[in-house]
Amino acid sequence: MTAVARGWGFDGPEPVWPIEVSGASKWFGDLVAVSDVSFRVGQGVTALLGPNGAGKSTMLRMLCGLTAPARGTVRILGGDPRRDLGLTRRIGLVPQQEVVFESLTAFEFVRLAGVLQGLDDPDAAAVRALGIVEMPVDDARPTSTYSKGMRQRVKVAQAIVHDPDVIVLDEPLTGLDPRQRLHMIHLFQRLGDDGKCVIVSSHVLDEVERFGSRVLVMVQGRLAAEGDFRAIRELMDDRPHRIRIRSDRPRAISSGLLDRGVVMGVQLEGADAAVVETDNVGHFRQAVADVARQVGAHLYEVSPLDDDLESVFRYLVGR
Amino acid sequence: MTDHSNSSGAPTDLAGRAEEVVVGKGIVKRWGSVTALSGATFTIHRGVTGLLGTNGAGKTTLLGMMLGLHRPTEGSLEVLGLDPVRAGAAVRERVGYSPEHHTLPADTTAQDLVRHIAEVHGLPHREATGRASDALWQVGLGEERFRPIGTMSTGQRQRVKLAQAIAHDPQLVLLDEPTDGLDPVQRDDMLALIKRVGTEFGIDIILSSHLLEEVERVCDNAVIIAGGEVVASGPISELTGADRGLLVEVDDRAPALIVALRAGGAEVSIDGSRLVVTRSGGSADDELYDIVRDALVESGAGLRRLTNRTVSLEDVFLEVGT
Amino acid sequence: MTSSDPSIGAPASSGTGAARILERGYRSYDGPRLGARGAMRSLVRHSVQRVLGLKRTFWNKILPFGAIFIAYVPAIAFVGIAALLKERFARNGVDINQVIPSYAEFYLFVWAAILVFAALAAPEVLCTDRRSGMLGLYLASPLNRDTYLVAKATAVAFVLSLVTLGPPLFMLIARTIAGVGPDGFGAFIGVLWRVVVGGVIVAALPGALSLAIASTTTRRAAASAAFILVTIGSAVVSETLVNSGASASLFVINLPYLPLELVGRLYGEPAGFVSSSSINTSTTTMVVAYLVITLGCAAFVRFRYQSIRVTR
Amino acid sequence: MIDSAPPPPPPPPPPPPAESGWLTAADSSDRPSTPGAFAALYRLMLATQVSKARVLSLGAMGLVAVLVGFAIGRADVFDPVRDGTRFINGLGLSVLVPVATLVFASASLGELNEDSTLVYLWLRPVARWKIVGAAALASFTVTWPLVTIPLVIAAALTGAGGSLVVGTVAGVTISMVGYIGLFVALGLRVKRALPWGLLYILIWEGFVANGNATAARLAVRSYGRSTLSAITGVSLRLAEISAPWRWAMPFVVAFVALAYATRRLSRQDVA
Repeated sequence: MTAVARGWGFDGPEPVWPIEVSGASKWFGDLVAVSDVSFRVGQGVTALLGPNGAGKSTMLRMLCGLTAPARGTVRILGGDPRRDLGLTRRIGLVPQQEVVFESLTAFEFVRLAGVLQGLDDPDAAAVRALGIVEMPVDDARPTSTYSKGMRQRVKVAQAIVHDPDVIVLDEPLTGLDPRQRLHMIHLFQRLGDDGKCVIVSSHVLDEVERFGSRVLVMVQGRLAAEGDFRAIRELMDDRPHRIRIRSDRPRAISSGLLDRGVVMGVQLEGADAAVVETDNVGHFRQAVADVARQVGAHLYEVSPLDDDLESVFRYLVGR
Repeated sequence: MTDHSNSSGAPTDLAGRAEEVVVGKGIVKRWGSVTALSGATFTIHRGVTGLLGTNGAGKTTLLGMMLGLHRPTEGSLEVLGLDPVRAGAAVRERVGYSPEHHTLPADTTAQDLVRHIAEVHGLPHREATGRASDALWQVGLGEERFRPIGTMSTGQRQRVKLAQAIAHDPQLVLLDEPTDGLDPVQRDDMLALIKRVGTEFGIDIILSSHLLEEVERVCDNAVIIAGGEVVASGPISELTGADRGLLVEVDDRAPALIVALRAGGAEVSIDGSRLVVTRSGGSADDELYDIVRDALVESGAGLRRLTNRTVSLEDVFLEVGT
Repeated sequence: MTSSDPSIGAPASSGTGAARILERGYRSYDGPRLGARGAMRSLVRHSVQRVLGLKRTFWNKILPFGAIFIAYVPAIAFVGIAALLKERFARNGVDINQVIPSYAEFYLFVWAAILVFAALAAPEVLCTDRRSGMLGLYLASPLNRDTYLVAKATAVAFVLSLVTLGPPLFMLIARTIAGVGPDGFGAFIGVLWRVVVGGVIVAALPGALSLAIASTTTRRAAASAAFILVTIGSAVVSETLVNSGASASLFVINLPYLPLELVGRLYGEPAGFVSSSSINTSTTTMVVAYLVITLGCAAFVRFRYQSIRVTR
Repeated sequence: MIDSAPPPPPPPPPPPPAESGWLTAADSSDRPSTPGAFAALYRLMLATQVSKARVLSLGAMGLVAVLVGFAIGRADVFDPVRDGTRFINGLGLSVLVPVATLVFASASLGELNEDSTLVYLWLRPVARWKIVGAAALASFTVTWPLVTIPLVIAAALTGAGGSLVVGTVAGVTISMVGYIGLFVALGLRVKRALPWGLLYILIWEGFVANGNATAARLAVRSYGRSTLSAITGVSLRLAEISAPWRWAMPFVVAFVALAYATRRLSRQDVA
C-alpha cells in the first residue's frame, strides 16, 4: 500500500517534524556505530532497514534519548529527547530485548506504564491497549511464562498505552506467527493513518513492503537511502530493470520491443518466457501491452525481477 | 549432478531408506491442563518439509517428541522407522537438531563444538574431527572456525548450529527457526545452504518457521498445525497454486483501466494498490489475458506488474488455521 | 552423495587416463557408531578437560593445577623425608613413623585441595551446560537425562580421585620402595584397599553435595561459593551445638569432618581423631548418616534434572 | 553514492493534542510530576528484589546468629551483657548487616540495568529521584526485617536483657541507612556490584578504617557501633562517636549517595 503521507504541502508556520536528525554520530570506543546521519521523518509508517550491525538499534535508542549522539542533534517533536523529560509523554518505545518484569502479569505491566505516564485512568488505558494487541486482560499468569509472541504483544501494548505521537519499534515482528504479524502490520498502518509517526526497524522485507513504502536504509553506520523504495529503485539508474515476460509468442514480443528501442537486451527462457532488460522502465511499461496486441500474442505474465524491496536492499548493501 | 538421487522417491543406493521419514497417528499430548496436541495425524516424506503453525500450536512439542524427549499421551509416532520413545537413543543418533535459541558456549571454538557434538552422536574421535572440519567448510565458515563462538556474529552462529546438526551424517535434520535474527542478505545465504543440504547432501530436513515466504522458497512439502491438529499437509505445489484470476499493478491511470476492463466483460476488485481481475467463471483463460491486454492499450496505463493470482501459502495458512 | 573410496574401482566422477576432477561434495559416513556408551565416554572426557582447564585459557588452569600441586607436594615431601633421613632418625632413637603422618592423618593435609576441587568441579560440569544451551544439544543426542548425569558424575569422580586417590597411592608405593612401608604382600594389600576405600569416602560426599548445589543454579561462582559456605557453615553449626550440650550424634551434620572421621576409623585411628566433638559418635551412625547425605544429594540432582524442560 | 533525493515537502505539524484519534488522547499537559508513580515504583521494586535465593541465603545467616546467641546464653562461662554486645557487634553489625544490605540494595537498580528492563521505568515522565528513592526504600523494607528479627532473637537468647535488644535494633537501623545509600549507588555505578561491595566491607571497613579513631569515622559501621555501645554501656573498640553525629552521619551519607545515584541515573545510557 503506497503510504500517501497525509496532508503534504501544508503551508502553516515553519512545520515541526516529528523526527528530525541532523549530522548525528555515535561511537563506542573506536567502533563507529552511527556516523553523520541526517534525515527527517513525518507522519505515517517509516521502515528503518539495514544489515545486522549497521547501527539501526543505536539510532533508534538515540531517537528516544536513551543515549546521546556524540555529535549532531536529534529533535523529536521539536524537543531534545535526552533533556526534555516531558517529551517521554509523547514517545512510545518497543525495545528489542525480550525481557520484561518477570513477576508481573500482562495487565499489571501495561497498567504500570500507564501510571508512570501519569494517565488519569491507567486501568482503562491498559484494558484498551491490551485489547488493541488482542491480549486477554484477566490472564493471571506472570509474563515469565509467556511465549515470545505474547511477550512481543505486551511490549507493544505498553508502548501505546499513553497514546504517544511518536512510536519507535525495534524489530517488533520477530517471533510472531503469520496471523499475529498480519494483525500487527494492520495496527502500524492504523497508527500511521491516524497521524502518528511510526518508525519500525525490521528484517522481514516482504512484511515491510506491507507497512508502506517509505524506508530509511542504513549501512555500516551511514544513511544509504531515504524515501519511497520504488522511487529509490528509479534512482538506481546505473542498474537496468530486468523484467520477465511470459507469453505464447515470447520471441515476437521481444523483437517488437527491440524494434521500438524500448529494450536493451533479451534472454529467452524456455518456450514461453523471456527476460528483457531496459534502462527506461517508464517507456517499457507503456509499450509492452501495445506490442503484444500488435503481434497478436497473449500476455500471460509481466513481472519485474528486481523491483522489490529486497533487490533495492541488496543493491544498497552491496555497494 | 551427483549420482545420488534426491527426493524423487526412487530408492537410493544408500541402505534403501524408507520413503516416509516421520509418521504420526492420532498424537495427543497434554502438559497438565494444557493440551498441546489433540490428535495429530500426518506423514512427512523425504526432502525438505516445512512445519508451520501459530504460536503455541504444538510445533515445538512435536519436534521434542520426534527426538523422544517427550512421550505422547496417546497415539503413535514413528521416526525413521523407529519408535522414538523406546528406541530414543537410536533415533537421536541418526537425527541432527538445531535449536531455536542462539546461545552456544562462548569460550569454545566452533571446531571443538562441532567435533564434540559429532562424537556425542557416536562417531569415533578421529572421524569426528575430520567430519567437523568438512561440515564447517560446507556451511561456509573458513578460518573463523577456530575463533571462540562468543566472538561470532548471529549469522556465523546460525551456520555453526547448522554444521553441528549435519556433521555426524544424520538421515534427518530438525531446524527450529534457522533464519531467526538474520538480515535479508544473510537469510538468503542460509536458505540456499538449507536447500543444498536437503538436495545435494541427501539429508531430509524438517524446518519449523514462521516466515511463509521462506518455506515456499525452500521446502518441497508443508505440514500446518493449528489448535493441536494437523489441518493441512502435502506437497506445497498442491497446497498452493490454485488459480484465482489475475493481479494487475499499474503506474497511473488506474480508473481508466478499470473502466476499460469492465467494458471488456471482466470483474475488477481492488486489493490495496493492486487490481484483481477475474472472469465470472473465475479461471484465467486466454480470453481474459486478451481483455486485460487490450484494456491496458486502450487506457494507456503503464503496466508495472501482471501475474496470476494464485493461492499463496499464507492464504492457505490463514484460511485453514482458523 | 555416496562416493566409494576414490582410489579403488571406478573414479568418483568423470575423467579417464591420468587426470581427473574429484567431487568435493558432502561425504556420507558408513563407519561404526558407538551409541550411548560412546557418547558418555566422550562427554566424560570433554567434562574433565573443561574442569582441568585444558583447551582453555591459562587462567582456567590455575585453580585446578594449583589444587593438584597442594595435594601432591606433602606426599612427595614425606616420602623424601622417609627415604633420606630414616637412618639418622633411627640413630638417635626416633621411629620414622612418628615423623611422617599415618595414611589417615595425611588426608588432613590434602583436605583443602579436595574442598577446592569439589567446589570447582561440579559447578563447571553442570552449570555451564545449562547457561550455554548445551544441555538442549546433549539431550538431542543419544544421551538422555540419566546417562548425561552418570557421565557428569563420573567426570567429577575422576577429577576428585586425582587428589583423593592419587597422593595416598603415591605415598604408599613410595614408602614401600623406601623400605618404610608395610612389609609383606599381605600387609601391602591390606593398606591398598584402605587407601582406595578411603579415597572414595573422602570424594563421594563432597562430590555429591557439590553436584546437588550446582544443579540449583546456572551461575558457577554462586554454586562454588554456596558449596564452601554450606561446608564451613555445617562445621560451625555442628561444633557449636555439640559443644553446648546438644546430643553427640549431631556431629554427623559436620560435612567436612564426617568423611575424615570415617577414614580415621577405617585405618583404626582412635575416635575423636579429627575433632573432639566426634568422640562419642558411633561408627554405624556416621556410616548411615554418610550414606543418607550422599545418596540424598544424588537423588536431589536426578529429581532436578527430571523436571528441567529443555524444548519449551 | 547516490545523492539523496530532494527532501519531500515538509509535513504538517503534529495534530494539536485536543483532536482525538481513534485512541482518546490522554491529557498531555505538562503536570509537574505524576501522582502515584512513587508508590507504583516502590511496589514493583519490592517484587523484583525478593528472590528465593536471596531470602534463603540471608535466612541461613540469620539462623547462624541465633545459634551463637543461644550458645552464649547456655554456656555460663560468658558474661551475657559484655559478650552479648561483642557478639552482636562482631557478627551482626560487622557482617550480617553490610552483607545483607549489599545483596539487596546493589541489586535494586543494578539488576534492572543488567537485564535491560530499566528502560520501562526510565523512558517515563518520572523524576529520577523517585526511581532511586523507591529502590532504596524497597531495599530497606526487605532487608530490615530479615536482619533485625534474627539479631533481636539472638540478643534476647544471650540473656543480656532489654538494653542489648534496644541497642541492637538502634545499631542495626542506623548502620543499615548508611549502607542502603552506598550500595544502591554502587549497584548503579559498577556492573558486578557484589565483589566490589565485599571488598568495601572486608578491606575498607574491616582493615583500613580500623586503624585509628579518625579513620573509623570513614566507615558506616562505626556509627552503628557507637550507638550500640552507648545504649548498652559496653565500651567497644573504635566506638566513641558522640551523640549528634552518631545517628546524623548515616543519613547524610545515604542522602549524598542517593543524590549521586540520581544524577548518574539521569545521565547514563539505557539499554
